[in-house]
Amino acid sequence: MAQASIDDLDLVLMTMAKTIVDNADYFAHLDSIVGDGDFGYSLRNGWEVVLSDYDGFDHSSAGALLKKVGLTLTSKVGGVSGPIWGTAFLRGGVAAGDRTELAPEDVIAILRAAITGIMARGGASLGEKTLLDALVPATDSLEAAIGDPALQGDHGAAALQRAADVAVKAAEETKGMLAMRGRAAYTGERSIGSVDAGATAIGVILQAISAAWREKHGK
Amino acid sequence: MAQASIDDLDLVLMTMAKTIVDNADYFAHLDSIVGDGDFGYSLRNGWEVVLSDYDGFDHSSAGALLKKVGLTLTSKVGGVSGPIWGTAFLRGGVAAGDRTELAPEDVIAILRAAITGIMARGGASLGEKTLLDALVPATDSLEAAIGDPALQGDHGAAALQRAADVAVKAAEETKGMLAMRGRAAYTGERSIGSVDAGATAIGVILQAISAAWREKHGK
Amino acid sequence: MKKFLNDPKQFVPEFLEGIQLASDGALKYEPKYNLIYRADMPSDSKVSIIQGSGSGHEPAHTMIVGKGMLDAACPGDVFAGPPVDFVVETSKLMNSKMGILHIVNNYTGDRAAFEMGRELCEAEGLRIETLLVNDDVAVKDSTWTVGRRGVAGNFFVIKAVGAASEKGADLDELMRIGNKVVANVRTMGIALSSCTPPTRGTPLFEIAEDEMEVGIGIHGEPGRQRTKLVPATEIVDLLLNAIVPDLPFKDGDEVALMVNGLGGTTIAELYLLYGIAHKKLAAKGIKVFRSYVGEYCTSLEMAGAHISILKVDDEIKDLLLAPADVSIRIF
Amino acid sequence: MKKFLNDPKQFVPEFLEGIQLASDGALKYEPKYNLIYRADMPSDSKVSIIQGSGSGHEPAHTMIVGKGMLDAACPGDVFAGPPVDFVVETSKLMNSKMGILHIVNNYTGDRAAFEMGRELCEAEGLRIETLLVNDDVAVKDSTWTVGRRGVAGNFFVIKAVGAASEKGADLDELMRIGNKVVANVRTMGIALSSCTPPTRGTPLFEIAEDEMEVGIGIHGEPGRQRTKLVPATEIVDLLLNAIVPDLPFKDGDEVALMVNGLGGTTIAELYLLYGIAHKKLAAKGIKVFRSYVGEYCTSLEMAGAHISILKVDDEIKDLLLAPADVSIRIF
Ligand SMILES: Nc1ncnc2c1ncn2[C@@H]1O[C@H](COP(=O)(O)OP(=O)(O)O)[C@@H](O)[C@H]1O
Ligand SMILES: Nc1ncnc2c1ncn2[C@@H]1O[C@H](COP(=O)(O)OP(=O)(O)O)[C@@H](O)[C@H]1O
Ligand SMILES: [Mg+2]
Ligand SMILES: [Mg+2]
Ligand SMILES: [Mg+2]
Ligand SMILES: [Mg+2]
Repeated sequence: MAQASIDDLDLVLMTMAKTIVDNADYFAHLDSIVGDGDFGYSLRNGWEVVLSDYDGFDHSSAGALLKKVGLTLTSKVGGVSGPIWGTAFLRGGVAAGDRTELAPEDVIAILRAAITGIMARGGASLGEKTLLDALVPATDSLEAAIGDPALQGDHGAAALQRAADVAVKAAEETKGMLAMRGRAAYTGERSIGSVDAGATAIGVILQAISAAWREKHGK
Repeated sequence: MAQASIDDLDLVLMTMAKTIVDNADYFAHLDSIVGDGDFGYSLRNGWEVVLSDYDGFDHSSAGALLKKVGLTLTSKVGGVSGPIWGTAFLRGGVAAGDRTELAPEDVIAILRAAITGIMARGGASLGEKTLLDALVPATDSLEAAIGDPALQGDHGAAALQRAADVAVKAAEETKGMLAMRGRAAYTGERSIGSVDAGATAIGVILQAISAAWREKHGK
Repeated sequence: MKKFLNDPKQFVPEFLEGIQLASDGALKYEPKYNLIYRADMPSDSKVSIIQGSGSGHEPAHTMIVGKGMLDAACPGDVFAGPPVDFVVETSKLMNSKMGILHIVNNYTGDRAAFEMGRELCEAEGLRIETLLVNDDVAVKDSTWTVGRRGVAGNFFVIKAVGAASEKGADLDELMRIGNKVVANVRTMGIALSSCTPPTRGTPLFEIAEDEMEVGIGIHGEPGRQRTKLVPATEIVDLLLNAIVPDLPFKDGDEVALMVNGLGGTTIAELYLLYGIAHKKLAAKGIKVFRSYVGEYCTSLEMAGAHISILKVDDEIKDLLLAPADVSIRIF
Repeated sequence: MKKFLNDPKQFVPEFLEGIQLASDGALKYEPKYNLIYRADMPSDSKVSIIQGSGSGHEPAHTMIVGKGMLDAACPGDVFAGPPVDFVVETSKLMNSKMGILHIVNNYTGDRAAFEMGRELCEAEGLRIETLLVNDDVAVKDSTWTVGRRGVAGNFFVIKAVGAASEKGADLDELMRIGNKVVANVRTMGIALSSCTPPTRGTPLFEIAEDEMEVGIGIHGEPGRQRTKLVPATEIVDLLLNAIVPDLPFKDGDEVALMVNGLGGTTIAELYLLYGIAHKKLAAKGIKVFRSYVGEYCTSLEMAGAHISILKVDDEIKDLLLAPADVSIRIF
């Protein structure tokens, strides 16, 4: 894997924003099965603003950029997702600090900080059928790739693709889980049998980021 | 045509009652097309009571019997139909007086009194798409039969059948009429193209009476 | 049909009993005549104000029996005016030395029952006057002798005469006030869905996902026209364009503005319509004196709304602001 | 989707503007934070009472802002708690020397937004307490750390603390009263139909003609169980059998009894349910002190109802009977 610049971070964040806006109906639909059907729209409310205001954000460091995204999500996204995603980006931003280049280890540290923030904010652990169930295994996979000689030499494209595939598979596996957090938890046993909306969204977003990354950096 | 006894009147009234109760859904459905869909149920509310209490009614004369039916309908039937049908039977009862045998001319006089009562109560004239548009031509047909040699000799069965057929045909013709009375009138031009519920009910009832009459008196 | 019901035929009696039980003794219930009446009435120092009409329009009219509103309501079945007997027995039970006021919405059935009932009561010496409500501008053609229907404007008539009656107004005075309100109120409605009378069990009419019924009544009878569903702002235009020129309401007028829900429309949508109507009237120089947003006269669970506008003067304003106390309250 | 709407994304702002316009100056509206607040508030002689929550539950919570109830409401989109910003800005704008009370229904989203908001406000020196409402007995399993949802019982909490606050109660006193109401109120609901959030445009779930959803929340999220639709009397039994033993409500208790409509159910059906529930409670020796029948907390146009029971003592009775003045009124 390789260094990531602010330019790379722009690519990742813009890809995320577009993917979320484009999939708002789909994500909301997933949330309607055992939830209340607002997830995609809530996220879109924030990411639309990220998309339109992005050029004006402070680009002086990865931390500044991530924190600004976090603040935007916190102020525009309602429901569970506002505090969860907002906290994730704010904590990620703090971990990134004033770096303008991110080593692979920095990326992992940012993701771990985001995960810790989500857990603190929402009280969820792994296996409780939330987005953590895709985000954590994907992060684990990415971390493992750092030391894997087979996954070097393409500027991280292969490692990212593997992490995205892990996320999709893990999201699929939330089907068997009993929801313990969020609105889906109220349905008890009935939550078993459908995938978690947040976890699925993580898979979809990581696939889009991986494709964009390969487009830019892949050989 | 022939004399009608109290026994015959029982047959007519019981047939009416059963026909109305059995067709309540159908009549209500007809009223739902350009009306408010209660006609059959409103009538049923009254005729169910006629059916169950009939044996206890004063059977001493045709007038007493008809007036009691009129009072029952007046007290149990809501909507336009209560006052209209109640008035018809009350006025018919007054015309019948204390007779215990009705000559054909008496039957016509009773029907004419009922029609005048309906017109006074509801203000409707012929051609305004109400039950009058079936009841009046049927009464005309019955009156004409009194002097028609071809329709004698079967205790009035043929005359009654012809009147019932006239009613059915006349009810069918209300399709082309613009409703000028009752709720259907509010729909204006849209009332054209569907039959009037009240007129159709008159046709159905007269057919049932004719069949019952032939069963008893026909050769 | 998806309703909270036991036997559909017992729908009306069962909800009437609920009204009585919820009233904490303020109302009495006489099942024989579907009759809900004030426990403290009749009184010889107050005209008795009575409405019949069909059921299915709740809260009208059984849930607006109370101090400052109706003294009694004796509805028929769903969408059927009361049988004559109900009118007669209710009037006798509510008889007052000051007389009885029948408030009748202008439908042939209601009129006929109340005319017959009045005749029978007058023969027994009761003194009765009849106030006809006919506020629906959707019924345009004056050659139809049935005339306009009474719809949501009925609430204002009852509110005004109810308040005046509490202050001791006699029967003639109530007729004057009631007729003044009737002369100054205009209403028109739109339906987005049909409704299902319990006895019938199926919707009264079919309507496509992209259609609306313009000029709907309150009994599920079709309106004057079916058109494509348009945005809320256009719907308000359409209704105001029918209502405003009819009286006409003019620059400088003060009005009470009602957005009445037909049963299945959320109160949020009613407030959305209200906001649009309020601003459009303001642009015409018509000032809203008081707002009325919610369900006043419904067609079961039909989705839809009426806009109703009453031109007010100082007398009507006072009567609208006077206190009233009925079953439907939120506190 | 058949609704009175312009742009679905403008649904919330447009109905909020309608509430403001209908209030005749009593309420102000700040579009940036979906904020409806009392024009005469904040005041340093009264604790400011604030609720956020999602939209789509009208009249809760934006239409119960007013004297004796909420001082401000800042809802999020339909079925989404407000973004943290709304909470922060609303709290700052409504800041009072006597402090601020956040009344939060127990949903992860609402809690998280209000927790973050509170932290940010406290960092700026505001004094805030948080009252959690969690009355839904449909959420049974205590091992779920999310706990019970707040549903229709929220009304009683707001009514009680709103009344106490008008009488000058301080923040600690309001917390005591609010927690007492929360400890004594239990609710459970049934849905007969789904509902359609405007942005989504299609129903949240499918449900067959002969089915009902037992233990429904207020966001269209499914309940605990789907069963065959049964007669109203059996539905009341089912709800009371879940609610009554939970507190438990006992022979000799006095209660406030609410039948809350979810939006698409007629008020006649709600009174029908009320009558049945009233009689069943009476048979258990539980006396209804006061009835509450109508729409208090809805799920858009969903057909369905909650039964909510609050055990009252003299203090709560006084607070329930105290006057209040909010947008939703019929007069
Ligand atoms: N406590 C929690 N911690 C982390 N993620 C959660 C939590 N609760 C829910 N989620 C995630 O959020 C998604 C739902 O988000 P959203 O629809 O915005 O929430 P809600 O409508 O319940 O307020 C779920 O699919 C799940 O992945
Ligand atoms: N003014 C009238 N005179 C005579 N018959 C009438 C009149 N108005 C309506 N009808 C008849 O009554 C029928 C409808 O009866 P019903 O449904 O009970 O009335 P509504 O629901 O309008 O009160 C119509 O089909 C018509 O035949
Ligand atoms: Mg959700
Ligand atoms: Mg009819
Ligand atoms: Mg009718
Ligand atoms: Mg939500």
